[in-house]
Amino acid sequence: MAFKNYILVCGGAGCEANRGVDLYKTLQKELQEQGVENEAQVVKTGCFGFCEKGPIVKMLPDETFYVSVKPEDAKEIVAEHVVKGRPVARLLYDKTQSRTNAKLEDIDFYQKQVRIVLRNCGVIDPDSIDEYIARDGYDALAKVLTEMTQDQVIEELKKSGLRGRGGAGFLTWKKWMFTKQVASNEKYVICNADEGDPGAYMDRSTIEGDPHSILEAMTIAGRTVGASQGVIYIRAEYPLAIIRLENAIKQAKDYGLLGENILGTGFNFNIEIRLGAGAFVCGEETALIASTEGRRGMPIPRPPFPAVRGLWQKPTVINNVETYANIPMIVLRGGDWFAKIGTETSKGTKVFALTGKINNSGLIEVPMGTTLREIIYDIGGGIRGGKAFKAVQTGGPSGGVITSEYLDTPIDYEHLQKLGSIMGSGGMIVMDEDDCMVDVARFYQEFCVDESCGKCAPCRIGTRTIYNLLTGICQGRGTMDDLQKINEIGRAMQKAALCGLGQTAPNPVLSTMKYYEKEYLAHIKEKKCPSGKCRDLVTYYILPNKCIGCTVCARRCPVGAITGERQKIHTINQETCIKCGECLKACKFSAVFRR
Amino acid sequence: METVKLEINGIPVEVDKGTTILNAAHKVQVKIPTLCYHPDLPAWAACGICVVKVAGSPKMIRACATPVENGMKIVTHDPEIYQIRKTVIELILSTHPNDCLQCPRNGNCELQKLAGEFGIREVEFEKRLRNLPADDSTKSIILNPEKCILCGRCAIVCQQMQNVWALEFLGRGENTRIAPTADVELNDSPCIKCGQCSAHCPVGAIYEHSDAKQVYKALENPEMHCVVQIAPAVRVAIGEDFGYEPGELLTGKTYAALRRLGFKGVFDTNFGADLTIMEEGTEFVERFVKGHGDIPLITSCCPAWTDYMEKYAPDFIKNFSTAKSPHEMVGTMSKTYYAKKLGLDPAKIFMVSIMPCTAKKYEITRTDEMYASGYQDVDVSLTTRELTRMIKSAGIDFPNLPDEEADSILGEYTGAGTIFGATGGVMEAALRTAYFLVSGEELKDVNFTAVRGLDGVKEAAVTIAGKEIRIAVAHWMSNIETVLNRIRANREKGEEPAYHFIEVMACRGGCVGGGGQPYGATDEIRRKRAAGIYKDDAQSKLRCSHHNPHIKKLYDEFLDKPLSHTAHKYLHTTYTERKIYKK
Amino acid sequence: MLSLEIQFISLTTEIAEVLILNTTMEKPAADDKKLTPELKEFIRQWKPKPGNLIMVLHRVQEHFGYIPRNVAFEVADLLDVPLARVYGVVTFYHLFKLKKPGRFKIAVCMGTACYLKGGEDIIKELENILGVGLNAVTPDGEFSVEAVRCLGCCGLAPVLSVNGEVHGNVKKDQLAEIVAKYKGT
Amino acid sequence: MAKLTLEELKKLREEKRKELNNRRTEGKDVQVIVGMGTCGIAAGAKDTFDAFLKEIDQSGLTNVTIRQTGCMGLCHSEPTVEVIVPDMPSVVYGNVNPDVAQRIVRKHIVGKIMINDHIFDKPAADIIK
Repeated sequence: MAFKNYILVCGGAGCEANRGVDLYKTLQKELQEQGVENEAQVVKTGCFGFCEKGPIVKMLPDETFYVSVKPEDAKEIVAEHVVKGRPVARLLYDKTQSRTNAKLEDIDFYQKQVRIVLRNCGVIDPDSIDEYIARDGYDALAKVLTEMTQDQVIEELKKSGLRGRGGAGFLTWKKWMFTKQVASNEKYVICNADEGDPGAYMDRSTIEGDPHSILEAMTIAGRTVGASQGVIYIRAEYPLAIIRLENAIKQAKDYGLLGENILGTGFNFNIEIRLGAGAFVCGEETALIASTEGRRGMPIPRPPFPAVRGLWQKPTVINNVETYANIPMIVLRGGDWFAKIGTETSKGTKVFALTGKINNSGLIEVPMGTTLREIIYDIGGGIRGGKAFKAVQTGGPSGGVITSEYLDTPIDYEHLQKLGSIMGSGGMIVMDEDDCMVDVARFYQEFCVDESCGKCAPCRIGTRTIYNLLTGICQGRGTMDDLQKINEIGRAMQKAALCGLGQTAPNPVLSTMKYYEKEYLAHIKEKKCPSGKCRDLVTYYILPNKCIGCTVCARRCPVGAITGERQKIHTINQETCIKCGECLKACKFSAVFRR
Repeated sequence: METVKLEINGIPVEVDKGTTILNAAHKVQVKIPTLCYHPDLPAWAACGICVVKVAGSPKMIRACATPVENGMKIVTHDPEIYQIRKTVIELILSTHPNDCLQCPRNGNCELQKLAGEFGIREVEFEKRLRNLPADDSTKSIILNPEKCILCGRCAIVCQQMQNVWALEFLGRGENTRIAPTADVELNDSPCIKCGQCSAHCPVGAIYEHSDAKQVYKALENPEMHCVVQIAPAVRVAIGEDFGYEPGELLTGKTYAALRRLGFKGVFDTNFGADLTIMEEGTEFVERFVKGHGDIPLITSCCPAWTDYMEKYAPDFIKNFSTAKSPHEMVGTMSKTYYAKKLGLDPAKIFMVSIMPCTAKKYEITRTDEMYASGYQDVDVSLTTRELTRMIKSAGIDFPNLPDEEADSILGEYTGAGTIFGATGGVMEAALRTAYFLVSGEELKDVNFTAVRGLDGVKEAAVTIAGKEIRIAVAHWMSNIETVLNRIRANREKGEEPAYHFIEVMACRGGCVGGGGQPYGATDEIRRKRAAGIYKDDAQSKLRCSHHNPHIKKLYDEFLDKPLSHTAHKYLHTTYTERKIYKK
Repeated sequence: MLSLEIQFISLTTEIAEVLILNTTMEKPAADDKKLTPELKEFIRQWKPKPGNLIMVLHRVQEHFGYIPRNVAFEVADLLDVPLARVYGVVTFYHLFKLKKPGRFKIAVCMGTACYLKGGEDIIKELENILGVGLNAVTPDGEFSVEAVRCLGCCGLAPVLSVNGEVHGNVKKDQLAEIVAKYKGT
Repeated sequence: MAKLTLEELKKLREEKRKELNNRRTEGKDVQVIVGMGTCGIAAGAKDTFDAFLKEIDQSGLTNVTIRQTGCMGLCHSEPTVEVIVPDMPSVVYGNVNPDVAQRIVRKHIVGKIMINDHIFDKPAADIIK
């Protein structure tokens, strides 16, 4: 027999540290004492996020949400909620509005996530077109084909204020309108699924979880701009997504939702898949077109824009996966509905891949305007291992870092840009005190060295020159002059590189130089890496007064750099030491220290 | 044509719609620097030096690739733009050997010039060279990727302008390099040695394989009787390296310079051109009137074209004129007829041809027929560029030289011979003689203007003795495929060929725009050079090859008549199918 | 004959520098690989579709594990594409290989999350264990290690995959075990 | 499958919606939904899926449907599984290895008792209801 109530107690590290264990035990005790142990089960759960208000208790099935619950509150919860079925008002999250029954979806915290793009991800079987249809799938297409004119679709998009989710944030309705306006016997619709940012996988998950939403949106785009052929350009590294797409295309064709005479309306639209082959630059639309045409993915200058001259020289609409995933909802619920979500200039939601040194890494979708603090602490559950937050990196190799100072900045296109970062495709990487910002800049620069297509001189040579300068700094060879050079090259790249990749490649460096100047100076002037990441600048020592000669460090050292007899003070041979830090981790007496 | 009004540096300018900012700026005397842009080619937009500001945009845009728009306000030069351009140039220099003094482009390198203009005194960025070996396998052009700045011009020329696909970008990012197909040696690639890559390279990454050393050696050898000939296109371009306007006709000074260099016989390839017309024209009459052989007849003076045909279009081998190219004819005649007349041992004759061409270096050993005299008929072929350097290094004050005449025989030419240097010229010259050969009458007006000019494919129909002769003239290799395909389609359907006579030259504008000509050719320069050649023609007393008395004499004394047994022995060649990819 | 050795994803300074010096001139082993009838049929089907080259190369590489030189010539011929373009494309995209990789391809993720969580150490350790550097094949032909960008499992960082099988939350001391699991199978 | 007309699409939607909302068709009222994105599979979702199949088979349960779905967004606790049992609130379990799968079947589905430490909250308030 099922219980009447389930009391979920957050077992996340944050809540446990806050007497969560006591709370769990006390709740169990109270159930027994009040004789209702058969009415409710207490369950310890994984982190709910929202650690700032821990410990958290969630009551099921009514989804009442209590915050800052202390063991002393257990008695009242059981007496009131379990026995009498009345929520304990004082423990509810939002007391000011004096809700009598604060349910999950009423709570701002959970409003922080709004699922439009990911509406079906984790809900439906991605291999089943029927389940997609059951969740209003292809209803938007039916509406566009039978009830709306091309201009009306564009008008809805205009009202919605939807901007491209691939990075630059160009207004989607404009792209569509430009493409529609060009007279041509053939036009194309392209879906950019060449998600290449290291640390970003929103598009992969969207396609894997809800492939039909992309097909539907592309067909809508085809109808709107007057195209009959669509192409999905997807990374070959995403085999599962490709399989699911292939399956979805087949299902849609079988149902007559793709192909000739769709839904009997006389509209024809086909979609084919083209694979990338490991080139980040192919996310740039002109490079993507070159690659789709079977050529080297080297960008060409715009104008002409693809809307005028794109694939096979024909007008082409290119949007990325996330942008398309929004379209059916906008068509169904109207642009006005969509425009209510988000900020003044940035409408709707944004999907982020929240990763790095965060407790709850994962895929999240939040309304534009959500602050970084909410994302990191409320949804992400804070920094892993109780370490100190240092920075969050958005926009991948084209973006920048945001410091703790700006955690309360609402996330939208404009604010991020003002901070020297960008929205990008949605990678959000959290860094903690162990991460060296010079090293992080070097990592991104190295990515750009690898991924530069090599066509334009500023990017091809600039990325490598900056990378080598950063490496020098990380190895203790840096000079103040180097910073000047990096600045100079960075500026030249921003202005003179041909495509977005090159123009933004200096961003992670310039942004870290701006916000973490001290760290750079420490590397250059003091030859020290404050976070200890840059091995060449770190030395490990054994403190004679603390070492008891337990030999653990010597045994753990992979290169035999530590010598010393049992119960005698040990020493590290600096010549041999490879600075792996194993001794520091091994020593239980704080005798090893890093400088 | 719709026009667009805009402002460049505050100066109002009105240009045709579609004009790029770079070209619009030229109209108001503003020069925007660039390294990768070349007017022959679509803007590749690689170097990033031509960036300019447009009012209202935080970005800078590439002037080479951006068309103007109404109301644009453009700033082409300010301190910020200067600094950015300078940084980019320094970055490029940081990966460049900067060994200007030993570089074949010393003095006319676009990168060197830019570095000079920007006053670059030191490159503060770390030097990174790639240590890539040079490829001299063709002995015509040398590819030195070490110096390459990856502007892309050569690959675009090779692929788009010439449709040869010998060169391509390989690799990616900082490891990108220009390399022959599939990374073989250039000589094993489809390369036709036309040298257009070298003519378009802004730096010293692709240049002619120089044989000047051999020439010096021969000249200083007292045993050797050195003779020389100059191609038609050389005389209208050589002046560019001495401060003359393109197209200035400098035949007499060139002869004089060659004599001062030590050549004992100074001939003219134009004589060979007249001879070629006699053979080729007669060949045409044989095929067209008498039905002996395949129609259309296709000219074969251009060695890059014959190489292309042997690789890409071997189905046209039977259509090729078997007549050798003019400089080969002069070469053979110098070691046979001329040697005999002067009582010289042909083994001691050293024949140098001065050509606007890099493929000629390949042609001189192309087949056994290039040794028809029993010796290598042309010992060395130098480009115009190599000759200029020789003249300069010999201390010859070229502009102030007196005009001299070529030596007789093998030196006298008609207007028909000289126009070989421009696209359409061979056709025009051939028609002048063919008219006579077919109809027995002389032309009243020898000018066939329909085949002149820079259109890629020129077509015309000429009626001779009541018969219509359909002709086509194609130049810059990518244009030939349409012509060939038309004939192929006729063949398949069993139709009469669309053309009877086809002239092909591999380079844009013909030999005046050859791969061995002075650097910097543009269509404007090609037109001027061609104009010089047509001026030479117009000034000539004799304008048809068959009127050249020395040609007549040569036949009377040595060759008998066109297509005679002797003529075949010395003046004709054969073609064989070659694999496009040798390895 | 020159060879191409440009396809690398450099990850550490040292490796990158070594590779830059080695970017040219290595004779590839002669091989006599030929297109199979199935591959020819695949090419025949794709030939009418413009822009087919990359799709065909994917299929070829799926079959051989790399793009053998002779096969590249055949592909150019059958698709009527200049060989220069085939090589231009093959060398541009990191996924295409001109040399045969190991029987087991170990791909270490170097996406940001994996980098921050020690992806670099994983590569170094693998190099130690296998005795060969990045993008080289062990003498027995069993293993090759490459660094790749983001396998899309950032939640499991650091991540590596062996012939597509993903291992998440990898620790240095598990690597020998992982390698042993595949070796000789 | 026949090509759909507009009307047929509507009809199909109604049918499937009923089916999805009310899974009691054919007496199967318990649903186990396994997240099978790349991330989930990499973390062992396939093994988990198999473990459920095996355990359900061995337990002789006939009222359970096992389905796959895409990523639920909880990458830090893959594999994730949503369990829907009548009269119980539906919950998402994280870090479900074959062992936990077995426990879920025995305790949650059969015993109606939730399992400690493996419940996660799908971080979404699905506003599109």
